[in-house]
Amino acid sequence: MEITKRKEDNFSVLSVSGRLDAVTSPELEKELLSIIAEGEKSLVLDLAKLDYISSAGLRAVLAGAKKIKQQQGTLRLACLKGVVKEVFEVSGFDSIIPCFETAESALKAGS
Amino acid sequence: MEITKRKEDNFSVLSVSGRLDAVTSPELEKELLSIIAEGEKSLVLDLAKLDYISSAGLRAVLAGAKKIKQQQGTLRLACLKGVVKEVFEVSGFDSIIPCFETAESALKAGS
Amino acid sequence: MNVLTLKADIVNLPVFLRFLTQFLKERPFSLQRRKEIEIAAEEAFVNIIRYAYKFDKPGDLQLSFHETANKRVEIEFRDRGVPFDPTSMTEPDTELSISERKIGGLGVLFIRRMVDGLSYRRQGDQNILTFSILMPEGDIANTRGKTEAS
Amino acid sequence: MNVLTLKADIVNLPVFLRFLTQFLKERPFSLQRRKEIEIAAEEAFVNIIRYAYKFDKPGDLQLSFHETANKRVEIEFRDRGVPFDPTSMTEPDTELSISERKIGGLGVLFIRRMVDGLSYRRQGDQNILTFSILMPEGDIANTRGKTEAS
Ligand SMILES: Nc1ncnc2c1ncn2[C@@H]1O[C@H](COP(=O)(O)OP(=O)(O)O)[C@@H](O)[C@H]1O
Ligand SMILES: Nc1ncnc2c1ncn2[C@@H]1O[C@H](COP(=O)(O)OP(=O)(O)O)[C@@H](O)[C@H]1O
Repeated sequence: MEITKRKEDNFSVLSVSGRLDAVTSPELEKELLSIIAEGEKSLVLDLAKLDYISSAGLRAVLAGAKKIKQQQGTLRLACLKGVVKEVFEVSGFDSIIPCFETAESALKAGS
Repeated sequence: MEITKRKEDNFSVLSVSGRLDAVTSPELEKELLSIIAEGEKSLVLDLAKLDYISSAGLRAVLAGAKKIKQQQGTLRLACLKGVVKEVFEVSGFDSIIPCFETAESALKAGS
Repeated sequence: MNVLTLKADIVNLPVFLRFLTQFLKERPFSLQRRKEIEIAAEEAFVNIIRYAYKFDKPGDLQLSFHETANKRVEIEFRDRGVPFDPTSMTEPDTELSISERKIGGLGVLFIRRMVDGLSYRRQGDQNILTFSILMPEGDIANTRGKTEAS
Repeated sequence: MNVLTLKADIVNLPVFLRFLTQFLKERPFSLQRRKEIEIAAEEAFVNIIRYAYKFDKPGDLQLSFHETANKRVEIEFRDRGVPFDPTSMTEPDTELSISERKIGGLGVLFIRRMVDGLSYRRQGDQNILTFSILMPEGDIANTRGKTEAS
């Protein structure tokens, strides 16, 4: 699992690649919570290069989404595909966290 | 394991790549014996791209060497390196089958 | 039937998943299907570590891999932890809002959704959970038994 | 200690060797050293299939992987075949000519040369053969426990 960060418009875009499983997901959760603690209110998680996600990975994403919501911020997901998309659908997380086809459309969407 | 054949001077040069283990070696033995049965008297085994060899692989090579010897032919080895070289040394096969640094020198050597 | 016996410890998750992936790769599963099965297997494995041996020191986890005559593969999990039957759980409500939604309850849901059959039995002091997975049609006979570079 | 139990059948050689390679890759062994160990392991595995269960129907082969406190790894082979102690064999003459040289006798020689320690014991109806291998100094801690693409 690798996380790369960039700033675009008012958003921090985090691209996550590789695997989010029970071993690697705590790292993403830590990263998300620390960015939010530093005051970030607008986050996009770009999952285009994510190969695999289990409930441990969803747990990390949901923890970030809840935290940012408490601070009146927003977290958006971009580029769900394959088994990653399936996992978000089965869990219903795709309807509680806004999902976009591309990182661009996530940035451009109104709030 | 993959075997590629070419004709050069009076020799058939067989390049063996990949692994010669208990699963793959019978295939090499079959190939050697069939080439020799067809009348080939001058063989070079180029092992430059061989990654791994166990006693099963040596067994195949020795079977070929014995067969060709019976028919007054010669089998030469080229490009032993790493663990392949070590296996030939430990077994003493490097002193009963002529070994050469390169396929060229194996082809050029007198008989 | 191949059996892998591991200490129920998270450091062994990659050991298990790699072995499973290799087992699946030798059969005609698509990459997508392999990942689905891997997700279900991870959830079962992690739950045994987290819950089955919660009150005990971590025991063994025995994983069996088996291809049946009727074109299925079975993956069996055996542990000696507290009795637990995931086939009799009620599913979490996946329609709650972000604040209501609790973190958790998804592992068993994923197991159920990703496998074709799930059965549980208690035998002596063992929990035995079995995934049954349909093999797709297809022939990858030429990749069977192939050995691989070191 | 991780244990892999396989039917003593040649189709399982790649399953075993891949598992072994993965175990070694998680530790600071060089590629050359890994291959040497793999050769010794193949010889032991193949001999059990070929000789230990020669008169029986193929039984199980139990393979254990263990890292000791004193910087060694141990690989243990257990079978229920005919009693056989490879540590007490005489080595083949490696100086014979091509026509005198018999095909065979090299497996046990390779096992001895490639491992740092070899021990055998008979326990009940089991042969227990243990390779002991020194771990090189080195730190690949960051590759430990790493999970891998499907
Ligand atoms: N192997 C097990 N042994 C005992 N209890 C279990 C086991 N697996 C799951 N459980 C129970 O079922 C619940 C739901 O598990 P799961 O769906 O994986 O979600 P989560 O682990 O996030 O709670 C757990 O909270 C636990 O109480
Ligand atoms: N596991 C075993 N059980 C019984 N006999 C064995 C076993 N391993 C080796 N042997 C005996 O030792 C001999 C030497 O084995 P090895 O060095 O591997 O060479 P090869 O298999 O080519 O003969 C074998 O021929 C066999 O008689």
